[in-house]
Amino acid sequence: MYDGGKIITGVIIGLVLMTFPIWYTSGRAAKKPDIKLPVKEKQCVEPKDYMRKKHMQLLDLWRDSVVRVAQRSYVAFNGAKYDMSLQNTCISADCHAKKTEFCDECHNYTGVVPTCWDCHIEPKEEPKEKPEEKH
Amino acid sequence: MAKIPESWNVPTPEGLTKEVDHGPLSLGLEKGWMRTPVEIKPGMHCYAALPKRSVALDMPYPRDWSAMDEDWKLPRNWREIVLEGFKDRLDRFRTFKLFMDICVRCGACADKCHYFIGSGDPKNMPVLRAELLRSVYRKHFTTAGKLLGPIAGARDLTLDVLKEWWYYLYQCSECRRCSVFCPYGIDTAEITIIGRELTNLLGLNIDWIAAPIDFCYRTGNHMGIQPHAYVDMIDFFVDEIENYTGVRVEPSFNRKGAEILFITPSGDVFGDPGTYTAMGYLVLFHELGLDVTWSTYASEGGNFGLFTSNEVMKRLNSKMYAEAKRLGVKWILGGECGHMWRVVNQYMGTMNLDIAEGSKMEEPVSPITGTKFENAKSTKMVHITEFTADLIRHNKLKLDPSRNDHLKVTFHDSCNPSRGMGLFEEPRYVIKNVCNHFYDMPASCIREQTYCCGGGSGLNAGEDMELRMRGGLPRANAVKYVHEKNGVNMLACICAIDRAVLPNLMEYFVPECDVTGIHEMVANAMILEGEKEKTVNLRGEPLPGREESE
Amino acid sequence: MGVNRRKFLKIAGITTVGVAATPAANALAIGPIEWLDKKLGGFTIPETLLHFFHKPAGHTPGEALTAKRWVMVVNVRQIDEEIVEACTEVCHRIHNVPHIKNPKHEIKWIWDEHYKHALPGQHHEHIDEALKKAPFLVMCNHCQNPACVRVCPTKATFKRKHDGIVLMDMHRCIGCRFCMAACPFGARSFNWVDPRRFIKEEEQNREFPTRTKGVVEKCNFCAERLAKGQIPACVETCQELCKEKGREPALVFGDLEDPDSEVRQLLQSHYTLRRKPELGTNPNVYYIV
Amino acid sequence: MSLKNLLLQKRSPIVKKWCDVVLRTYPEQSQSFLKKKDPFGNPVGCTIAEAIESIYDELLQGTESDNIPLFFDSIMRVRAIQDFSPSQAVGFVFGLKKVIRKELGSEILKEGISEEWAAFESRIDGLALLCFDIYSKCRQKIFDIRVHQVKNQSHRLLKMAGLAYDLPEDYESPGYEGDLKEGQVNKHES
Amino acid sequence: MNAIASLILSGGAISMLVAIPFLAVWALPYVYGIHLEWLFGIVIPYVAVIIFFVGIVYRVVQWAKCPVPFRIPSTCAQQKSLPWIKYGYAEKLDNPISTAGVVGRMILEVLCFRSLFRNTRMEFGTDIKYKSAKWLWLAAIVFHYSFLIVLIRHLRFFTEPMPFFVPIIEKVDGFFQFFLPVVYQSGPLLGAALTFLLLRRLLDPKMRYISLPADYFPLFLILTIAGTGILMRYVLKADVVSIKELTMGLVSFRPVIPEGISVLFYIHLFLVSVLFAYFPFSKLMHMAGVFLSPTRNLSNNTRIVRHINPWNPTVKLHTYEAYEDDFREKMIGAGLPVEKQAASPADKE
Repeated sequence: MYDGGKIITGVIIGLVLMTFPIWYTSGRAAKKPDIKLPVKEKQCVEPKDYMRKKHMQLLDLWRDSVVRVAQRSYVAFNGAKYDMSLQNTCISADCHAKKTEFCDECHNYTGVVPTCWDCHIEPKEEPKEKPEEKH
Repeated sequence: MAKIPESWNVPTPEGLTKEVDHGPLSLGLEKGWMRTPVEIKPGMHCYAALPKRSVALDMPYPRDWSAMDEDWKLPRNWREIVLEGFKDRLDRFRTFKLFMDICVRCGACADKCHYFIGSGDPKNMPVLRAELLRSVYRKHFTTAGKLLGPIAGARDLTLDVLKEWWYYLYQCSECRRCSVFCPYGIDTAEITIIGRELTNLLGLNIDWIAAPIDFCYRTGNHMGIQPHAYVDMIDFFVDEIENYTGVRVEPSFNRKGAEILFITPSGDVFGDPGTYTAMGYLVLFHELGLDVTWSTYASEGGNFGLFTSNEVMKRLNSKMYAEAKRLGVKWILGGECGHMWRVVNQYMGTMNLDIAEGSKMEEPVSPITGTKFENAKSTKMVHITEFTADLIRHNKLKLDPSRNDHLKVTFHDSCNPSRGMGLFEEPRYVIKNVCNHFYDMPASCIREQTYCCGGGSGLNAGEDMELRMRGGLPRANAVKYVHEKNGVNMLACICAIDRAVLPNLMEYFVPECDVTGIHEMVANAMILEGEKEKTVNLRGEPLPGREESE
Repeated sequence: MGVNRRKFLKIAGITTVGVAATPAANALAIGPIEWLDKKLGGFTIPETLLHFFHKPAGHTPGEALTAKRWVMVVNVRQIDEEIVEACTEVCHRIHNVPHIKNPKHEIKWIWDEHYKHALPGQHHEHIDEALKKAPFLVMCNHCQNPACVRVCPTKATFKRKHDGIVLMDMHRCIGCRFCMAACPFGARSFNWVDPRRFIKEEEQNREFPTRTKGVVEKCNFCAERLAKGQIPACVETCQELCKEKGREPALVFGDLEDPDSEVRQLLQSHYTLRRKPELGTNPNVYYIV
Repeated sequence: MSLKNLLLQKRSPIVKKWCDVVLRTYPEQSQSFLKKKDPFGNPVGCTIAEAIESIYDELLQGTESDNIPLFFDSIMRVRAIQDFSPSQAVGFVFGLKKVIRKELGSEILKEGISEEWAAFESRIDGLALLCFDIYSKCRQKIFDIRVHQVKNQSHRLLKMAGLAYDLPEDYESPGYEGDLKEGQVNKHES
Repeated sequence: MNAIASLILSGGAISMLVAIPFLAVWALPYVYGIHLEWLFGIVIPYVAVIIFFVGIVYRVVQWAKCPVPFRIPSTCAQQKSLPWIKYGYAEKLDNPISTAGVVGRMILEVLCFRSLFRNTRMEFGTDIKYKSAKWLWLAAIVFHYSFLIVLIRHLRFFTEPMPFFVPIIEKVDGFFQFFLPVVYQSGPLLGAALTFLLLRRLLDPKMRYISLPADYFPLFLILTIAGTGILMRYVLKADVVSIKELTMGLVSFRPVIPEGISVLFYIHLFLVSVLFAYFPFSKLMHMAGVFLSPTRNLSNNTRIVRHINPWNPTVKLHTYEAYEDDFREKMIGAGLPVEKQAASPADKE
């Protein structure tokens, strides 16, 4: 091999960079999201699978509907009516009471940062949340 | 009624009307290049090497053949020879192997080749020229090519392919312009060089290269000039110089103990207008009182071995160091030459520096100004424009640039010192100091983007005049531009092949423009000690405005 | 409307309900379209397209207050400092409007203006002293012909077709501030700094969003309250206060198109002015002076 | 309307199509390149485009201009060294007839100016002959240069006749006894 | 192979590559009850990645085994010469003599595509104007950087917790915050650049002439990969949490196949695997090759420092002695000095 030193160094640097996820993870299995589902409500506005994949589009539909055409009442798949409000319906005491135990679980896991909470105020949570997270 | 000979290829009347009236452009329906067979045309290639050229250098398979013949009289196992040679070179040159592998055919080089620009032949696109070899590489040396064949862009090495190789390898002047634009630096010149090595394995050289290497090996120079004739020739210059300037210069030959060995391409000694440049060197050395000697053994700077094979290049080049060592000189001064300087800059030290071991050679120092040429520390060979530029910078030359006032000069950057060395400023500095009217050509035609003269790499024969004219067209076009815009009437260059090729090119495209070496202009501008009043230049042409004073 | 959409989804076989079908649903006999729907799994017609074709998705809640054209009538003579303060306070509190001291960064939805600035065309030196000094409550005029809407490049600010309220869609605002330049009344404020820092957590109205840095905001005629059947907060507060003080209501809110409405009667019985009517924006806030 | 006016009116499509006629004599792969407007990167295409335009303009001037040969010269100088038979090299001149007929055929009939057209056609024929002359001169020049080159290279040597080195007739390499055909003299010697 | 045949071949190949996972993952379970998710979700990705790394290293080692006999850099600027001749930064980079210069040149070459950028052309007018012909450069640089950003963004599926730079890149990439989910500019840019590169190959006759199926195939492959990715993100919504479970299983070597992943994801993953496996055998190796190109990564200092050719051949030379033997008498006749005096006539041949 000629210029072996330089080439091998280059190859190693390249390999290290390209295998970043492997050594960064170094074999430990990642903690899966652990979602706390509401106690009271048993049914979301749409079926679970739909919500898992398309909740953002539903919320987008909601916000346009509410803000732009003043239609605020959503007729769910089972006929029930809901106030179209992230703050007052979804993340409310009756449903997903804690943003950290619902939204953040998956969003942090998949690294998606929603812009919702830049304006909408998340529900208050007891400050003991933090020590819990460390477990 | 007499029949028209078939070889005339006279078109039928129907054929004629067809030529004029083409239908709409076909979109993608054209035949792929792999299935377009090569048609070897007169005027576009050089004559085959004569068998006798191969003798002294033991080149393989010398025979009498012609490219226009159906039968090239190849050895029976020619495919094995080529493929073996191919493999051998893949193992020896990283450039070759890499350039076979990584081309993405982005087309950045496609319209950069002067032969493509001038001829429009798509196989003159550098990428396609290289693909000619790459397709065979894929077929014989890669798994994908072996399995998928044409789908992977692979094709067998057939006689037609070999002929295509030969035709297009000898339509590349190895000028490296395409390499400048290639995102991976793929150097088609390198591929051509190796491709030509492969053709040489089968004795498929051209005579314009085979003859010079043969001559150079035996007599020391391309022209086959024997030592006494060489001396006679220089003596002839000495007389002419005395005639024109009144000063008698006294060159020495093969003189042991000289400080500097001077080597220039023999084209300067035997072909106009290079001869005037040679006279320029003589005048310069005399005026400086330089302790310099010429050599008849190493009487050639140029090296057509570069266009033949590595080994031949080394064999021819070795004479420089061998002679420097024998004569005991301190360093070598090199004349104005193109590929000589590519060899000196990129190959000589690597190939032959061991010959100079134990010699008296040392880091070159100008005896006139004391300048150390640090950039030639190892190779110990200095370009004469570096040397002269240094002299001018230190005011060691008495110059009267107005003696060149009738000239409006532009400078042709020769490919090899440009893209194989980076010699851009020195010649311009010299020109600007020896003449008052200097106009550069547009920037896309000079320096690292310079266009070839059309006859480099051994293609400056007479029989391929059409090829040369096509290849030289972009250069001529740029000269024509400055000629029309600035009235340029003199094209300066620092290459002996240029001085042989460009006059023809100018005669055809820009007849008002002549060609000169830089040192001819230097000598013309120099005020010599004891000179008579100058009425003519080194060409014996009367100087405008001065002829009456006598 | 919403029910229709659901029907459409079912009929076209493009909803994903089938995918989520519980084992119980599996047991039921299903129609061919639902079967296909199930088989197609992830391959549904994009919800985005539905979104595109099926606005609006919900419907208006039954208790909502509706009108053809909402207007407000301000009786300047009935307003005092206390009313101004109360109205401003309640408006800014429920809408999470930050209280920023730096006047350059100030955000305001409703505020007190000098008469000469509020009604520059009606001002002269010898005007009634009381009027000169009286607090003059101003806010977005929800113009009939709003300049701000016309200039907005993203349609973030828009006029609601059914009731004429000029609103801001904060999701769309890119902070270009063309609307601020266009508005002749200075009714709009730009969030130069993050407003959340200026709202104490305990004072936040959790039912209403805040804004982010880099968007424009203004009075929304309490669109969110109208939807719940409530009149704008400032009107409500003001009327309560006026009642306590035994005055006529200083702020009245109602439908201009309804001939029987209180506002129409007020406008008929009083001489009213509007701010800069000469500009042709046709404001919907009327002043009794 | 006279033929001249019609030709003036349709100047740009006719010039463009005539240019295309010339460019179509080149390989298809290089035609797009030849259309690039870069006088240094694409001297062939630019020379052709410029000259064709000028020739057309001169032609419309009517008077037998001195400039026409100059413009033809700039095209033919290039085409004479390219891959064309003489008929191909010159043929593009006739292409103009076809281009004009396609563009103006119906108008010529309508306006009843076919006589004028016939005269114009014969002028084009004249141009083709002129063009052929220029082509021949260019080819002649090439051959002159060829001869000149050989002369030039040996001219200094000829002054000292007989000093040039060549292989002795009976030279044979020590180790090699191949089928050398001595005495075979090539047309060319460096 | 003309353009149409090339297009049909590479287009057909891509269609097959899409059809394989589609049929295997989507149809087989319904028709035969066979589940092959493990093959397309675990085995093939692992095999492809192994081929990718082993293949690249193998190819680079093959190149490294070839010596670089000569130092032949393309010198694209003034050489380092006399001290008063300008040798500034531009010259140091385009005609380097030092390692620093070479490193700088390589950085420009690799990160900025310096050589493609050189592509200027001139236009005539009353003055000469430089008009850049930089479309190829632009498309190439947009394509490569978009691809890089897309790759880095994908780290969110392969790391837990995410490294700091991933959210930053995502934020920059989704700067305009339009549409929902937020549109990453790199996606459309990648598609646009690829489309340009493809159209350029198809519409320019000389490009069409030099293009091989091997040129169209990677373009189609990457376009399809980008297309399926964009579909999954914006249109046919994939279950990102399940997908991340799968990808994290892959990188932590505890592979799992979670429920509820749509077939579109398997198509995407399969095509990526094909790209990985195809990489070392194709022109895509220019990624590694660009670092090794001797015309760019060597300094132009052979006149200063001797470069060694490891196989420098021993060749037969025509020595001065032999030369003098050939021409001695003539040399003496011309008054040239000789080493040996002329032998007596009897000694001669």
